[in-house]
Amino acid sequence: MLESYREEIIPEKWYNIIPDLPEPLPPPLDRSKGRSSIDLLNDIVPKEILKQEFSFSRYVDIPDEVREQYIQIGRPTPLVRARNLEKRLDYRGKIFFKFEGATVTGSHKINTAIPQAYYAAQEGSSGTVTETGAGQWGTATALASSLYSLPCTVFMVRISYQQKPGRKVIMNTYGADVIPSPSDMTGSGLKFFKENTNHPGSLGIAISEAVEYAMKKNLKYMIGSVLNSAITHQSIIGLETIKQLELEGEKADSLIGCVGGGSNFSGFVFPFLNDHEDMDIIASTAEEVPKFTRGEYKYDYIDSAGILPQLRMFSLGADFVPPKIYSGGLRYHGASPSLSLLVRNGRIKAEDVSQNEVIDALKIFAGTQGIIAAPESGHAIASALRYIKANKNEKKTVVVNVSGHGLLDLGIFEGKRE
Amino acid sequence: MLESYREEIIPEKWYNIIPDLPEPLPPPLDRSKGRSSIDLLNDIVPKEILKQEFSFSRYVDIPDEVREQYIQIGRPTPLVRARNLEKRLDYRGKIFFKFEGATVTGSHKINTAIPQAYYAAQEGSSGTVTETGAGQWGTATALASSLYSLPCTVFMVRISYQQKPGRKVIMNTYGADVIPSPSDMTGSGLKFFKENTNHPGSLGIAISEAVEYAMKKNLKYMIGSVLNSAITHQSIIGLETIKQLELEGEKADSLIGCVGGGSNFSGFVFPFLNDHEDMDIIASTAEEVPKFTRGEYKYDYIDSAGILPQLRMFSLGADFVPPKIYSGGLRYHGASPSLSLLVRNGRIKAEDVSQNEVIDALKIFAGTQGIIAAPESGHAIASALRYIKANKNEKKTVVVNVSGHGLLDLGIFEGKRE
Amino acid sequence: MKDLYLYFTMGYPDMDTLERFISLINADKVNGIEIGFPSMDPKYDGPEIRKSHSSAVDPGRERMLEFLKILGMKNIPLYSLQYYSDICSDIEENLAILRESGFSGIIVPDLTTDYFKDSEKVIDHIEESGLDFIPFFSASSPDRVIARQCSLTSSWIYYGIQPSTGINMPMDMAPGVQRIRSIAGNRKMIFGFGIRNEDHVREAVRNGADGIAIGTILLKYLESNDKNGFIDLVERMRVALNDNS
Amino acid sequence: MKDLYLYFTMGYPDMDTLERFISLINADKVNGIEIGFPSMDPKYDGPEIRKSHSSAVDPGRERMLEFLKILGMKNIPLYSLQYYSDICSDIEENLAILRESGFSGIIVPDLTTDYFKDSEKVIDHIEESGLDFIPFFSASSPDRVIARQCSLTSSWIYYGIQPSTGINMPMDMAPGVQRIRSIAGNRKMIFGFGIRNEDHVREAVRNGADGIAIGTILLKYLESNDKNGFIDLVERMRVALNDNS
Ligand SMILES: Cc1ncc(COP(=O)(O)O)c(C=O)c1O
Ligand SMILES: Cc1ncc(COP(=O)(O)O)c(C=O)c1O
Repeated sequence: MLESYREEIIPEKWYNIIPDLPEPLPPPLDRSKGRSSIDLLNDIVPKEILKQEFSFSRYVDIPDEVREQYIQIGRPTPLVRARNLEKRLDYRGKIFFKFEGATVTGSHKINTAIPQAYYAAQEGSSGTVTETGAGQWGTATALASSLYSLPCTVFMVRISYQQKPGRKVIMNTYGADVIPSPSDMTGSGLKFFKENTNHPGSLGIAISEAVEYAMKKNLKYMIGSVLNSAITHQSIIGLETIKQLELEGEKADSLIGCVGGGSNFSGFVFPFLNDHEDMDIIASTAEEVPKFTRGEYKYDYIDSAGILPQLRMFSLGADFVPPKIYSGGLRYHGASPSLSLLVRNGRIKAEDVSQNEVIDALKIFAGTQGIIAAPESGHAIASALRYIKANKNEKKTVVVNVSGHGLLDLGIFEGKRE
Repeated sequence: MLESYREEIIPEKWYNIIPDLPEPLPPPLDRSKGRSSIDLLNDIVPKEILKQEFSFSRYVDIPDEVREQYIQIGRPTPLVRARNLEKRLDYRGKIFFKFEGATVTGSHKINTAIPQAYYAAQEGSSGTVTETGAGQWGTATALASSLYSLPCTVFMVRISYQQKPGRKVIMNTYGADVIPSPSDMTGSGLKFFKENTNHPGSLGIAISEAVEYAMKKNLKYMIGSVLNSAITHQSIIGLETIKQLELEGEKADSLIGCVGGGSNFSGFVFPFLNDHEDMDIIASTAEEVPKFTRGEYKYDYIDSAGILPQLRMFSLGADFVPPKIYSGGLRYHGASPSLSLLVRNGRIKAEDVSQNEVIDALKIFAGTQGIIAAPESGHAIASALRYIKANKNEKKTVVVNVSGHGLLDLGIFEGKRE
Repeated sequence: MKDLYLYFTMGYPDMDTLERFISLINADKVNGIEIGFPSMDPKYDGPEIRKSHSSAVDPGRERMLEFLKILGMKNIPLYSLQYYSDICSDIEENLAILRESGFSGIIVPDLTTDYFKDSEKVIDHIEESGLDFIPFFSASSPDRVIARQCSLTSSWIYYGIQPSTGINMPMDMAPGVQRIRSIAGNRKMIFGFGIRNEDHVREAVRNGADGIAIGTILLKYLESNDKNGFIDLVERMRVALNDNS
Repeated sequence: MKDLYLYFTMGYPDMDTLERFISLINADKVNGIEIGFPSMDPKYDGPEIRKSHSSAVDPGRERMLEFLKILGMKNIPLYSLQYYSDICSDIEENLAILRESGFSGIIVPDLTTDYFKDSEKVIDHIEESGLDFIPFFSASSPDRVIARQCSLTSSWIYYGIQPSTGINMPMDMAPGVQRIRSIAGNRKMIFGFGIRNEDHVREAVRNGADGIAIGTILLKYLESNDKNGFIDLVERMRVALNDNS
């Protein structure tokens, strides 16, 4: 019954929003002169992932083995009524938060790392490689690879590598190699590394390095966000939340999350969209990386070097190097195409939050709910606080996705401002 | 139903083993010449806690408000079948672990911090004070105090204060003041501080300082372990586990946990004892603090300065200053009287584990279950690995209590040996 | 009998070669010809067809009209493939030329993705001009877009198997096709994008294709002026199609 | 009618004072007298009684026997309170003296905690010697120990309210008492440890005490030789006891 409780909450299929979008999703764009940049994915991404990426089934079966691993790594994650926070804010509505920080690697990232590593192993790959910004994705990849005995290499954005030594220790503990990016191990890295051996890096650069390294070493490249397959895997967040709310007899009026590449937000929100036409939905981004408010909705490269295809999305430019903020996971120039489409179309509202506002929000959340949330998740919390303030007298049921814990990002609490 | 699932697992009453012991518990001993050292507790411990400490009811109602906070801080904690570990060990029995690291403060310590702070607030106290070794107890106290708006001071064993800056940040974030111990703020501290301003400290010294400070400043002293009321609160671990096993249709053959003061172990194990006569029960301690194997079963002081009463327990001497091992929470000279009694009586087996064996166990656990466990919990895991090896061909159902996560204790993974 | 559609880029590799190959096409074997009008930015095409756009020889208006007239006489239904970004400024004249050259319909791959807001107006306009607007769907087409376009049109449906022409990504064809079928009913569906060999053909048919369209694989025969190869390929595709019907 | 038991430490503050106060005791009001024999380590006593042990004047054997004889003539049941650590080496002689001095029973506070393994043998021995072994229980006594000792004995039960004599910790008396009652049945239970005033008496009675024992609060009267105060206190305790019966 315990297992069956878990199995009742954990869905049997992932949800892919594409067939339910109000408008068609602009396909990936192949601007390459030589070999197709889409076709290139055949070499570095597991077949089954590509199938999911390009088949756009509304529902995708979660393999039993993957569901089992979801339980192993802490799913379903808790949905908690934040009663202490409600009291502190003197709010008469309800605040729930879904806590993805409860997974063993500390964020939602493991939700997609596991199936990707699973398929890679199934297809006989010799190892995995990826990039990481905040370190959360690298951690998830490292563990998932370890679970399937795949050697793993992680290119870590240098500024994070320096700010978060603990992340490296954990990835190493899981058996992964961690390389600060830009590095001299790839052409795309070397370009920046030569300029400045202490270059802070960016997700865009690190992605280029990882992809290049995957091609060179015949490894599988693990997709951390942005692409639709990763977002589909993350739908487990929203599907669980829907079930959990249902079991509590609650109905969400508002959904709030943070956006880096868009995976935790989309995974959380998309499963709700069909049946909940009148919900307020807020995507919270960093003021320092204002992709939705200042970015352009256009075709742009996923990675800085332009090795991967272009996607139609809100973007600040694939060569944008974001300021060194604590929310490493939000330092990405774009956001996934489906999410971008829904923001442009107005269904999802986007807003920017400053680092200072995030710090205050994190402290309030820590002092009431006891959770040291990830700086990224701090944006969601800050937006939730704004929203509650603005809707003080309405009794809304607000659900916030807290994408990760920040136990390895304590710098932000020390008053050290970046 | 979600709430009701939680409420089904979380018990309505704590369990106190004393009425069920095979022998009477030797009472606390008052060796003081002047004022009774037991009576002194009246000034510094909430009345309701003393009631629990001295009434020895088999079942103690958990106040509704406390049960609600238990949900807020992440209870029930998960009981997980460690299938990845089973596979790695090629074990044909079953391994379950109860994961107290899933609470928001990262260990079981919050289980008793909350009721203590709750009663303190109810009784109109002006603040709390305590000691901390590993930092886990201080963190729990800091949060619990914050939940009830009580100012909080924590004397932190200096060696931990230096090794775990993150713990300080978190306690500060929760609003607590953190003072390295021995300090010059109390007589008991000054004695050691004068000898050596960089004295590594010990839990015994820090307890003395906290108690003295509580008396001086008219604060409530929060009891982290050892005393029976704290152990009673921790029974929630075992009571939940029993319920969770029952819901899974499983029966434990063996229980394994680690022992510092004895609270997580006793809280985990005691609720099982009555109905499970033939279980193997193993208490794992640090080779460097071998209280059960090399300690004496005798009356000894709780604290180094001898301010608090004496207890009949296994002890290495109240003035024992343990070596600087990573498992700060195990650096205590004694163990709670009820546990000591059961170890002496043979019902519970005790064994020591070395730091190197712990490191290996932590790595295996991380690589399979993905959890970076606390160094203290690493002792339980190491003992479990030993036990499984020794019982390779029996299909036992082994349940291990993983008392905390080690995300703030990563030094142990870096190969830096203390 | 399943349908076979062939795609060519206007002016590629040059007008004469193109005309010669078109003349090899037998109306018994081929059910439709698609002509891509070179675009400055054929963004939803793969590298090979994109190259054909950029390398195509501009025939000039006269020569083009002449070519279209020849085409019109082949007694095979004709369809244009044009990016809306290229024709939007000049749509009236464009539709007039197609109509007068005997074209049956028009495929506009970027209309619903890049000009979604205008799409229904444009479809109406095309349909009113007497040409069929051929809905272009793929596995990523949302239900409501499929339903809406089906209600505005009555022709066959172009189903893009792959995310762009000429590539071959692992693909689970069934769910997308079934979903469109469940909305579009019995409308004829021609599958295109990425069909390179008989296995692909059979897979398409197995998944419910009423016909297939090929383009990228034709290019190399035109480029090398390999007429026998071309005839042979068309024959093999035809056989593969019949194989399953 | 509830019982009132008084506790004294042998030789405290000195033999003469002690004898004078004993002579003030009226068998109508007091149902039992407990005599604590000074111990090197009266560990389960609080600071005040502990002090009485260490300050007690050693009467010598002669004087002690004389005192016990006087006691025996008072026609009030007598009980010794002795630590097993003090009597274990000499138990035969000790029991003989008590029996000959007219003692009814013996309380051994450290027997079950510190000598658990020997306890049943010792209890048997005492009972066989013709003295009652008075079970000493507290809220912390385990069920099985209670059941076992009840089966080996037949006297009243001494119930220690507080963890040691003379202190006053917040206490929820009901659960412990009820638990013992549920095992011990209707055996008489005398409550002691920490009773300092009439409120405490009433609380004990409310919780099912068949009587109370007081000791620490008597000390100050003996120390200051305040006989009237002593008589008055005993009277007040008696009244408080009756109050509820
Ligand atoms: C905790 C956390 N939240 C959010 C993000 C943002 O990524 P995404 O928008 O793909 O969820 C990251 C990325 O590293 C993260 O680590
Ligand atoms: C994670 C963890 N486990 C175990 C212990 C040991 O304490 P106890 O034996 O009271 O559970 C501590 C104490 O700090 C701890 O932090």
